[in-house]
Amino acid sequence: MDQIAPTTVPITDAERDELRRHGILLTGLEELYNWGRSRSVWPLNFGLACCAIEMIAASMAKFDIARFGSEVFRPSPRQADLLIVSGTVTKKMAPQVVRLWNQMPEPKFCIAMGACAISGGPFKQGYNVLKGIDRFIPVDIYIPGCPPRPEALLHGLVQLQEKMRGQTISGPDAPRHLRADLDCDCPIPEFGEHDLEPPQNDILFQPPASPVRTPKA
Amino acid sequence: MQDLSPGGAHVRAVHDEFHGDLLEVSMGPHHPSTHGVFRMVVTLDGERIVKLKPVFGYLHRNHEKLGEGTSYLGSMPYTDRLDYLCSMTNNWAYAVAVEKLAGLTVPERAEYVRVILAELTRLLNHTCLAGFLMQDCGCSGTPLMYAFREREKILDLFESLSGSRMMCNYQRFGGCRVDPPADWLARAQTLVDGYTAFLDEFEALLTGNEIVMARTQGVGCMSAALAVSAGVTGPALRATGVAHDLRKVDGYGVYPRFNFRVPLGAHGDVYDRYMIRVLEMRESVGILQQALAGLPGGPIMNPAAKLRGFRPKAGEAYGRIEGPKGEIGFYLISDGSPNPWRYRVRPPSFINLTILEDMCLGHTVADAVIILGSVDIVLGEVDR
Amino acid sequence: MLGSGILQGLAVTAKNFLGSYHDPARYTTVEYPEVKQQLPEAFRNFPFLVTENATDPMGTLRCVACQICEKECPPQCIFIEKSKDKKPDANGKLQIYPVVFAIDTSVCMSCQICVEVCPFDAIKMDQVYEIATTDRFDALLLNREQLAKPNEYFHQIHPTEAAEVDARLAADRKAAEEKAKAAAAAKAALPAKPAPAPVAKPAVVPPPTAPQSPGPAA
Amino acid sequence: METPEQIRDRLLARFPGAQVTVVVNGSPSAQHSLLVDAAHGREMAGFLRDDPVLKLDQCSNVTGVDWPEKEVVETRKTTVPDPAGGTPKIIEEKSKRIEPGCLEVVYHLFSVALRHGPVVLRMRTGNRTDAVTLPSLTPVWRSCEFQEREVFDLFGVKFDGHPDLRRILMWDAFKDHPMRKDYVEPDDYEWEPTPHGDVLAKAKKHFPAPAAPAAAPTPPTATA
Repeated sequence: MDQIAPTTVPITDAERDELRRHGILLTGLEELYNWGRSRSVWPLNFGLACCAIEMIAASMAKFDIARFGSEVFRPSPRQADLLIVSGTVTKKMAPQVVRLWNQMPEPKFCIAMGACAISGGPFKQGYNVLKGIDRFIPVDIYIPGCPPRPEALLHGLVQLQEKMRGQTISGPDAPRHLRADLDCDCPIPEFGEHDLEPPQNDILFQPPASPVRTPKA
Repeated sequence: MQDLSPGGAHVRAVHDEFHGDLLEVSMGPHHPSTHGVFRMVVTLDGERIVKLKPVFGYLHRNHEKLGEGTSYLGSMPYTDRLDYLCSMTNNWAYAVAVEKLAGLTVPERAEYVRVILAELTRLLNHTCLAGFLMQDCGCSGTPLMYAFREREKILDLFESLSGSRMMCNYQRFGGCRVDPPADWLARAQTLVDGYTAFLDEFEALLTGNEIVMARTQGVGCMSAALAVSAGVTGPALRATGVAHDLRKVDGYGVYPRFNFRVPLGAHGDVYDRYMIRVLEMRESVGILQQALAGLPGGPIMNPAAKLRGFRPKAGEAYGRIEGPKGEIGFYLISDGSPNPWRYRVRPPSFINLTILEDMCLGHTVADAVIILGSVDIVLGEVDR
Repeated sequence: MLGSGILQGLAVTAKNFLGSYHDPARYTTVEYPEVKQQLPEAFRNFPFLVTENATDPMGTLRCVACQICEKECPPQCIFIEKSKDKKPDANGKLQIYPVVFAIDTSVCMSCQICVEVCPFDAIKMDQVYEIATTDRFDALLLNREQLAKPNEYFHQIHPTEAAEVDARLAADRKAAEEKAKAAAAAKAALPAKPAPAPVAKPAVVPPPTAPQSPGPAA
Repeated sequence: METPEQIRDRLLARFPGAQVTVVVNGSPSAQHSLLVDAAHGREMAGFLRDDPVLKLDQCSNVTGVDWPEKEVVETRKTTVPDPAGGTPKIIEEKSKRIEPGCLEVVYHLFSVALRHGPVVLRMRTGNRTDAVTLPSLTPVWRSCEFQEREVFDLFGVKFDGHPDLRRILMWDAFKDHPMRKDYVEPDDYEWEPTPHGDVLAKAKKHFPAPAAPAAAPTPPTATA
């Protein structure tokens, strides 16, 4: 892997563009690899709540997610690259979402679409609502909104593509699936008597010190 | 008297027909054709269903408990998220319940605007449902694509009036939030004028299609007596031939002023449920034409209605309207405080699922998918 | 004839397919990042705070930290901390101001109730939607510096509403000035007293210090 | 349609020994309801369904309501005649008593055939802990099946005669009844930037002091 270590391209971008104009395309293996997979992200056909309707709308004629190479909504997690958590994750549903995530092969990505998937959103005070899917699985892109417009989902997808293009395929910043020292599976929570057990994955979910305010008079 | 209890004689007859090794299949909560996170535990004999147990709760987001904790106004945006395809009718049903509880009247113009928006919602919901149902039949893509093309047009109208595509939060107790301007009404008129042409085209695509007919006729029948006993409402009830449409029965709002018919089915199967919806859309177009033509001037809000500090006196009220999926009702108990003591939603999609097992028994597992699709559920409302 | 229904359906798809090449009603795709759909004026997505002066946004917030929106917000995603002191606002009047004004956009559902209940036209709905981020915690918690946007921006996104609000505020201000003038004139007749005390809502509440105020509030 | 009082009188005539009271609704909706005793609940429901004048063939809505115990302060005025023959004295006595709580199930009945309604039927349990059994009306109206399961799940009312009384919305291992007013939800308020009221109190438990911004080291799995 080290031989194809990227970044040392002894040619500037301007020169590359000049060559491209003459019909010569220069690229690195890493760049080609990232270009290929960022342009064919297959999402899981998985809708949870309101945001799922906007996700369907994004895949329909008006917004046409096919222009980004992501129209292939796969019903099976085994064939999907991207989990769009589109809606409220309840505590009853959370183990299933984690299981789906574990069933997806690497490299895989997760978009938390909408307020509910990010933090529980307007329903966060509910006893059966998980306060954010990032308590159990790692999330790459957060799209706030309730629900986000289909354009916002497309914008999030573009952000994800940019993130994928910036990834190296070796070294300490390499993605999970190219590293032997990481376990990609997330533990699945169990149904307890009052709550999920454990209520969150402490390795993944480490919020910064909450800016708890002073109580008011 | 016919035995209508669960597991009664009509169920046993089917159970006894089959003898073989039974296979239990769990469909959902992640299944591409369960319209969300719904789960059915199906027991199969070969490919025939001998038992079907629906499992709910995967989208139970505590709507009723949250409603007890927020003010009356604060629950209005939450009702948008119940049946997230039809936020306008949810808003209206909730407004009706609160208006009953507080004894508020609604100006005439607001009543007309509510009718216009509710009928647009009905068009939107039924069009999408037809698309989803065909998706379930295996007709992948095209009808849903056409349905969503029309949906976007209606959503553009909603967005330019209320500010949001899906979560309109538009109705208020005693009226509506924004007065629709003249150019909005002109755009709505253009859309309504063109909708019949779309329906003609949509029906040419689907209604006479032999494959659709073979797939849906005689599938998932329900009897009128069972449907009434099980509380089934909306198009699913009318497909069995029971003339029960709250727009006629209760005559709420200004519906008695409009001339429209209630389409009725004869068989109560999936095809009838699809046809009822198509015919209802045509009636809705007629209501919209009459409402847009007869829209009176005047205020849009009852000036007596308070936005903040709304405290109805102790008591209770049940208000219901005919939503696109059936009777959507809200039951509120007030103890005189700013928050309701009890806030209950009567969800049509949830109660229409009561006899899902009875409809599916004896059919193949592939039929269960379209039977579920034809009931027209939205999980946000089923589980709340 | 068996199959005629299928042929009819195929004719419809053919019509749509061919139509998509020349008929804009059948080709509805908006090629998003390059072409952006024009948002309707009413479109709302997340609140922002209106400031009168873009050069001094924190000094000219319309918000007076009355905390009504915080109380009415259904998902409770607004947090306000009142100031202990008073600072002059855009009109030079001494006002309480928010020391902390935070909105958690990871919770906000853009329901617009904060806008409806605000008596000072201080909080309005924004139209941004391209806000996808990789950080959930700090990036989605907007503080008052991020929330403050000038009135010109409000005019840009909601021109009709902004014009109405400006006219209303101008009328209020004029009425307040007239009243203050009248009160000052009345006081000038009496033994000397300093300038009129600032009042929160002069247009509605007649200042109690001037009972002999000649004209009613406009 | 008959008034609730008329229905009550007919029910009492038909079922001697039953208890039926009209609960007056103070709101402008004036939907008064009938409180029936649990022992005769199901027979009366069957009567309401089959009666040719009422024909309440559809039970539209089943609601559970929790009425916790509450302290009631009663003021009793007694008039004591003055022995001297003057004006009688009025003595006020204040007594506190605990009004027992109960769980209530409300049924909204309509007639599809005769197009009238609602008739509101209520049943109350003895208390909120052990005497929580009520007769199930699923044998009368099929629509009660899932809705009574929901009331069982969220309120803990046990329905006698229900064919399949299991939890419906929460998972089976769940122990609480979350729609009760005294339900305590699990505490998972780690990140609360805009807390109020109870949430503030809970968030403070996770961060007792205005915690120093100790930058949590991000694990490699979190940032792929």
